[in-house]
Amino acid sequence: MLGLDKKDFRLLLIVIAITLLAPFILNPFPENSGMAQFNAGYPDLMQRFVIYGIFAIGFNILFGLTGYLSFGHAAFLGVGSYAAIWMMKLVTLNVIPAIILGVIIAGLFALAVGYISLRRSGIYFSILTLAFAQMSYALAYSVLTPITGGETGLQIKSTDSPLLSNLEPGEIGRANLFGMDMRAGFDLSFGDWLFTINAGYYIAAVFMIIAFYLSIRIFRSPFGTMLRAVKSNQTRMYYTGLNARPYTLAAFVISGMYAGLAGGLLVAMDTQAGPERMFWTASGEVVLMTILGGAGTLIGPVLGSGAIKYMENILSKINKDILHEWFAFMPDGLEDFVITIVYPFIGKGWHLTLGLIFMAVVIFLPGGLVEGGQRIGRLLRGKKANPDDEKATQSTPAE
Amino acid sequence: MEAIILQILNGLDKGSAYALIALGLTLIFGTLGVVNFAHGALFMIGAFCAVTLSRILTLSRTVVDETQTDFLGNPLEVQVPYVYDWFGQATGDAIIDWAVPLSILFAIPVMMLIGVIMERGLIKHFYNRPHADQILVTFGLAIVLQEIIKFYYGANPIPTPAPDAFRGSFDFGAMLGLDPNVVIYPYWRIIYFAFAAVIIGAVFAFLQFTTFGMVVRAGMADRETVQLLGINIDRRFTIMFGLAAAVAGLAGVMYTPINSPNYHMGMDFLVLSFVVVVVGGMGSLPGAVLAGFLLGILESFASMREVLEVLPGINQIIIYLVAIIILLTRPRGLMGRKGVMED
Amino acid sequence: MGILEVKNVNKRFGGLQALGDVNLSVAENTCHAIIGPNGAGKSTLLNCLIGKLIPDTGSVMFDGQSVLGRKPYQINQMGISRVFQTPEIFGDLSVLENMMIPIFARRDGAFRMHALGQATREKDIVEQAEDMLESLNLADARHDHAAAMSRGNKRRLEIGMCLAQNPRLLLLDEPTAGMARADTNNTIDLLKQIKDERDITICIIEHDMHVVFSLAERITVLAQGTPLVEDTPDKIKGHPKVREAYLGESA
Amino acid sequence: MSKTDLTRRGLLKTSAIAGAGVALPTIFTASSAAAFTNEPTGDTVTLGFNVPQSGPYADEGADELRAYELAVEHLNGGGDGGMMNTFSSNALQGNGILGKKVEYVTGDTQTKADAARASAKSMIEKDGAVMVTGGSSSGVAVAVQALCQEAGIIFMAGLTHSNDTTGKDRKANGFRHFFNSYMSGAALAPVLAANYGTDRKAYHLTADYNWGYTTEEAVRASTEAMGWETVAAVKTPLTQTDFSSYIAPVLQSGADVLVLNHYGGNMVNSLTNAVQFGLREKQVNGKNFEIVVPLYSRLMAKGAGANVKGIFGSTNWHWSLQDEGSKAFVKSFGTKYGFPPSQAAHTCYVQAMLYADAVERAGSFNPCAVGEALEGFEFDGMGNGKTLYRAEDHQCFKDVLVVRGKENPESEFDLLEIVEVTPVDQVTYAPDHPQMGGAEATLGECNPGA
Repeated sequence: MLGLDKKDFRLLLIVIAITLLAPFILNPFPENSGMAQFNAGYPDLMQRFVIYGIFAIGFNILFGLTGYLSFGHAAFLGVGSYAAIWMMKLVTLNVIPAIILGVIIAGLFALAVGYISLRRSGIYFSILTLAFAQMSYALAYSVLTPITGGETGLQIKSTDSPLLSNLEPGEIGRANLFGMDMRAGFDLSFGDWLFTINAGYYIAAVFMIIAFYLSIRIFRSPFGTMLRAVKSNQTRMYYTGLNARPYTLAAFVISGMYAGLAGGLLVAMDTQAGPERMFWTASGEVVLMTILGGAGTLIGPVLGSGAIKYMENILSKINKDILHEWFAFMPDGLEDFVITIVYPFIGKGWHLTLGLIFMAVVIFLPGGLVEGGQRIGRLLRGKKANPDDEKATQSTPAE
Repeated sequence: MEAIILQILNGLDKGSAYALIALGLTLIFGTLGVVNFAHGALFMIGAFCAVTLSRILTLSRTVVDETQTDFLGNPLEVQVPYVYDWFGQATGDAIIDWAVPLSILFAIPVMMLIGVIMERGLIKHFYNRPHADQILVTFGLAIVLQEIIKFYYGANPIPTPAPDAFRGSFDFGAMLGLDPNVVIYPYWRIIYFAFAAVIIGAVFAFLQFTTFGMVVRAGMADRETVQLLGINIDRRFTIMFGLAAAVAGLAGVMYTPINSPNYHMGMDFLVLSFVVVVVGGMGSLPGAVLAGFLLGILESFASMREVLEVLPGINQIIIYLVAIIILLTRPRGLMGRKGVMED
Repeated sequence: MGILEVKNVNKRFGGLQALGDVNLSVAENTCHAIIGPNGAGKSTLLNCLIGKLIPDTGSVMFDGQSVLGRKPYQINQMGISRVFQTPEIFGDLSVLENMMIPIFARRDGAFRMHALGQATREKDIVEQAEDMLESLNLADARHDHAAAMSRGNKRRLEIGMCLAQNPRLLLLDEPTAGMARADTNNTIDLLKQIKDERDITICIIEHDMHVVFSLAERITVLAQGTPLVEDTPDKIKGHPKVREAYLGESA
Repeated sequence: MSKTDLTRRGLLKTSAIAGAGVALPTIFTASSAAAFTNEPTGDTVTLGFNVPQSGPYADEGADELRAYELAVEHLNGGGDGGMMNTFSSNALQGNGILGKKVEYVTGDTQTKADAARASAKSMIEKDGAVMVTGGSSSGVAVAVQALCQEAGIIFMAGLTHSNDTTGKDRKANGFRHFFNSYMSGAALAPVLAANYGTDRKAYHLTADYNWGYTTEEAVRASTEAMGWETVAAVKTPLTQTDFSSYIAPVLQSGADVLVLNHYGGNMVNSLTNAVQFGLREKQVNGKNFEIVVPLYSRLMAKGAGANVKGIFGSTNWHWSLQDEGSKAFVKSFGTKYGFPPSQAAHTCYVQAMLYADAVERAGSFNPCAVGEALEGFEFDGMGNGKTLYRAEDHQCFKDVLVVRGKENPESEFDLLEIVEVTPVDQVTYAPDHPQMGGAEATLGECNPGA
């Protein structure tokens, strides 16, 4: 179906189902329960899940297939955001042209950066990409303030009147899709459970499904095979009459365009663009997402980005009061003790938890969460899977 | 002229911090083949060794002074350091005043120990893993270390001044016959530069002239062959890791009077020091030192008013711009070897 | 006029004259071996033929066109394939994929953006690759990781990948180095079979005299960067100069 | 402290028929039945405290959070009531807000605009917060303020000093209690002139981002009006840690005052470096060389240790103030936490109180009604004397403190001494002042969300 073999098609269907049902799946706990804290089914976080999923899927096309570790991918996301918000400020509040412009500009920027950086490989390549991204960040924060808004970034203001929209004077424009507000939606309530269905999320989700589908196609295409060949053995590549440079450059530009798509979508969902998006830690974050999930696997980057964004947004919001509430059933002394133990890892300590989980995954699950899932799957099947089986579940060797 | 002399001094000073960190990174990379993203954290922990020692030296008993009140109007609780009790106030003050130099003695064993524990406990298991895994696990470790420090010491910088004897600055200009009071340079920064030079010299001498160093250098060039010779290179590499940690730690200790240490100072230096190492050429010790000083000096020149008037914002990007230019003209940095970290 | 003409090639590395006035002519559809003691410049010569090194002076013509100044992949596209001393294959890919890549390269050239096709549905290419694997007796292993194969099989695969490009000249750099006897014999048989079945020129660098004399129709002896003698195997065997410079030592 | 978890969603549930699927259209999260976003319908109201918990301003964020917790305690009738007892408005009863118990959610801004918006959005969308407050940088304040404007809830800014927050980026739903760059300049200049004379040559080092620009502009304008000359202004990267190469050329330029338009870590480092270079012992043009730090934060100044001694700057509030409001606040904060509050804590506490009071007076949580109650509101007893929330730009106008690093501190908190309380008239400016975005700057319409 759709040019996919059966197994990939099944994976795509699963991803579509999960994405479309996310508002329900992510809100498993009833509203009034103590566990409601762990619900993630609100529009902003769901949008971030799919948008950063797109970012990581794109990064994986470069890193997972060719092995080139870019440490400056956040620059493309940032450039895509700036392009998109300018489109919305000047031309139209419809998100589609903004997103398209974001993709194009990010692609062009990636072409320029990639053309230069890909002259080198290994860590030299990583440092070149890092250098470009850091320069973009530093300039956007300071001397380019007239274009980028500097530290405060760009928002849509009441003084902006895009060419193709008819706003009342003083009205602040809102991102829309042919008139549908990104924030439109409705709440569904079933007993104690409450689910928010949000237009913006579904628009972003459709983009992610398309992005995921395209990534499967690229993985399975002759082009994808060539990219894996680049990673495996460039010498043989050249002595087989193949020029690795255009292949890696194409992968670099494609993944830059994915980043631009993510950047454009971020702006479409939340009309704001700022320079922190391009800081090296943001580039590091997408590396972490991809590897945490499982580099070179199809679904890994999506899982990884979900895990990190979940920690950032849910774990950081747990404060001492909430802990007291959870452990209120314990005797006082024990309660205080437990809270003292748990406290450093939540709320303001969420970075510590992130670091520990990260180390644990790299040490024990070199293949990332995908490998973890496979191991659990094997345990459940109660046998050590034979090698053929393993190959069938693993799309490419996870490294 | 004065401005140029000043910026060269600044460059050497900045460069010594870069060079020290880059040197440690290269030692670890060159001997163990591990890309250590936790190296910035080691630098930071070194700085916090100084903080910790000065906290230890100022451990105090509390005396209630009824004649004074605190901000709530309660009787003031005065802290009397134990060192006053033991050595008298004058000597006690002097000891506290010299906390940073004393921390050198404190930091060396602590950092060596941390280095050895890190190597045996974690890094060892990553020798045969891909570089990406090494980067990730050490990056995770860096986050964990920095969060632990933040948990105990807070996020704000903590002042750790140099001893009073080294306050103030030296008038280079007057020495060179220029106008006095223009080309001046703080004593502590001069000490930092001299200290860096001594450490760098000691590391090179150690590698050049001792048997231990020769074996390690041979191991850097060809690990398998040295192992075939029946030399226990692993143990030596562990010691090298401890040594590199100590170098980073000492760089951190001595840096504290220049900038008050905070928990994220390691991350602030990490990216820059990687750029330094790569510009110098992966695995090349002289390259790391050379690149450290080169980038330090260029950064200083780029921050001059006269330069900024012509090229606004150049101070923001100079290091990265230079890195790009060098890597495009010299594929393996200034002194890198072929085939190292290129795949 | 041979298909490969090397004229007055010189190459220095610092103070070392690696190649001095090398002249070599390889006739079409023959098997030509280059032998010589260690350090004779065999590998340097080979690297000059495939664009990895550029000679200081002299010319290298393939089928009337100069190869100098061209990138390795361009030289390969001219019809020269190379087998390496240690097999260079795509270890992370399956054996079948390894075999498909040169066929893609033959069809699509140095670069093609076929990002939305499906590799396994390129019927022609899969069939050709399967046939090739069949003929190499590697069909059973087609879904294995190439890196997991034995050294002998890796060598077979590499030779197969080169042949899949239908090259006019096949360069082999010590193809049996480090191989067990059985594997060596298999490789000799494979190469013989190739020679018999195809219109192909083979140029082989080899240490192992057993291999050389089983395959070569002409032999060039290289010593200290210069060709010493060039002749048929029988003549070379008895040649006093060669005995002295080479065989004498190894005997 | 106990806290039940009744969020907006819980309330929605109780009003819906249990077990049946009920679909309610929403824009953002305001249901059509509600008049405005997150209208509290139960017996509690949720406020969102969005402060930096990770990153370099985490300690400042922690102090803000302490202040908020204290404010919630006081609003709900706990503790000693703090500044509620000295506040000139008597609308607050200590029974929550409009009789609803105050609850709160916290989030981490990371001092990044993106993260701050994500965190604020989760408060609005997930937790049903009706007001978001906090923050420790102007970038975050401007970004979150814009978000709250879109979402239709009130934003009570925390620590943000850039002119832009209530200048060119002002918003109808946003309010700032903290002072700003213009006020710092206006308050500092006369004190500097009195202490250092009017014939001075100043050298500015300016953090290369929006806040730095507005602060340099304000300080330059006001000092130049006093007769000072600006010799040079050099921009320094935000990520700079070692300022030696910026400080070394200062002496050579002929300047005799160095103005450090830096905040936070930048300020600690640049000040430490400047003192290291011995600038303060030098004589230039026959005068003592001086250093000025326009915006002081005691919390951060601690990092510079003894280097702050004798250095002038301005601050929004200091715990050593002796008015009744400040004393009450310091007492209740100090009793609860064991150390005096920072200016960030003060501003956050006051913002929470002012919001609650405005709701009481308006009789509604509707942001437009609350905004109206805050606009032009005059009050006293909150620590800075008589204060006006100006209707035109939602900026508080009150006295500004000029402080100096103390020579002989008595405790680790005793770093700054108040040199002068600059009266509010001296720091007041026209709403369309050019530094504030000029005539173009507008609040826009208040947005209730629904």
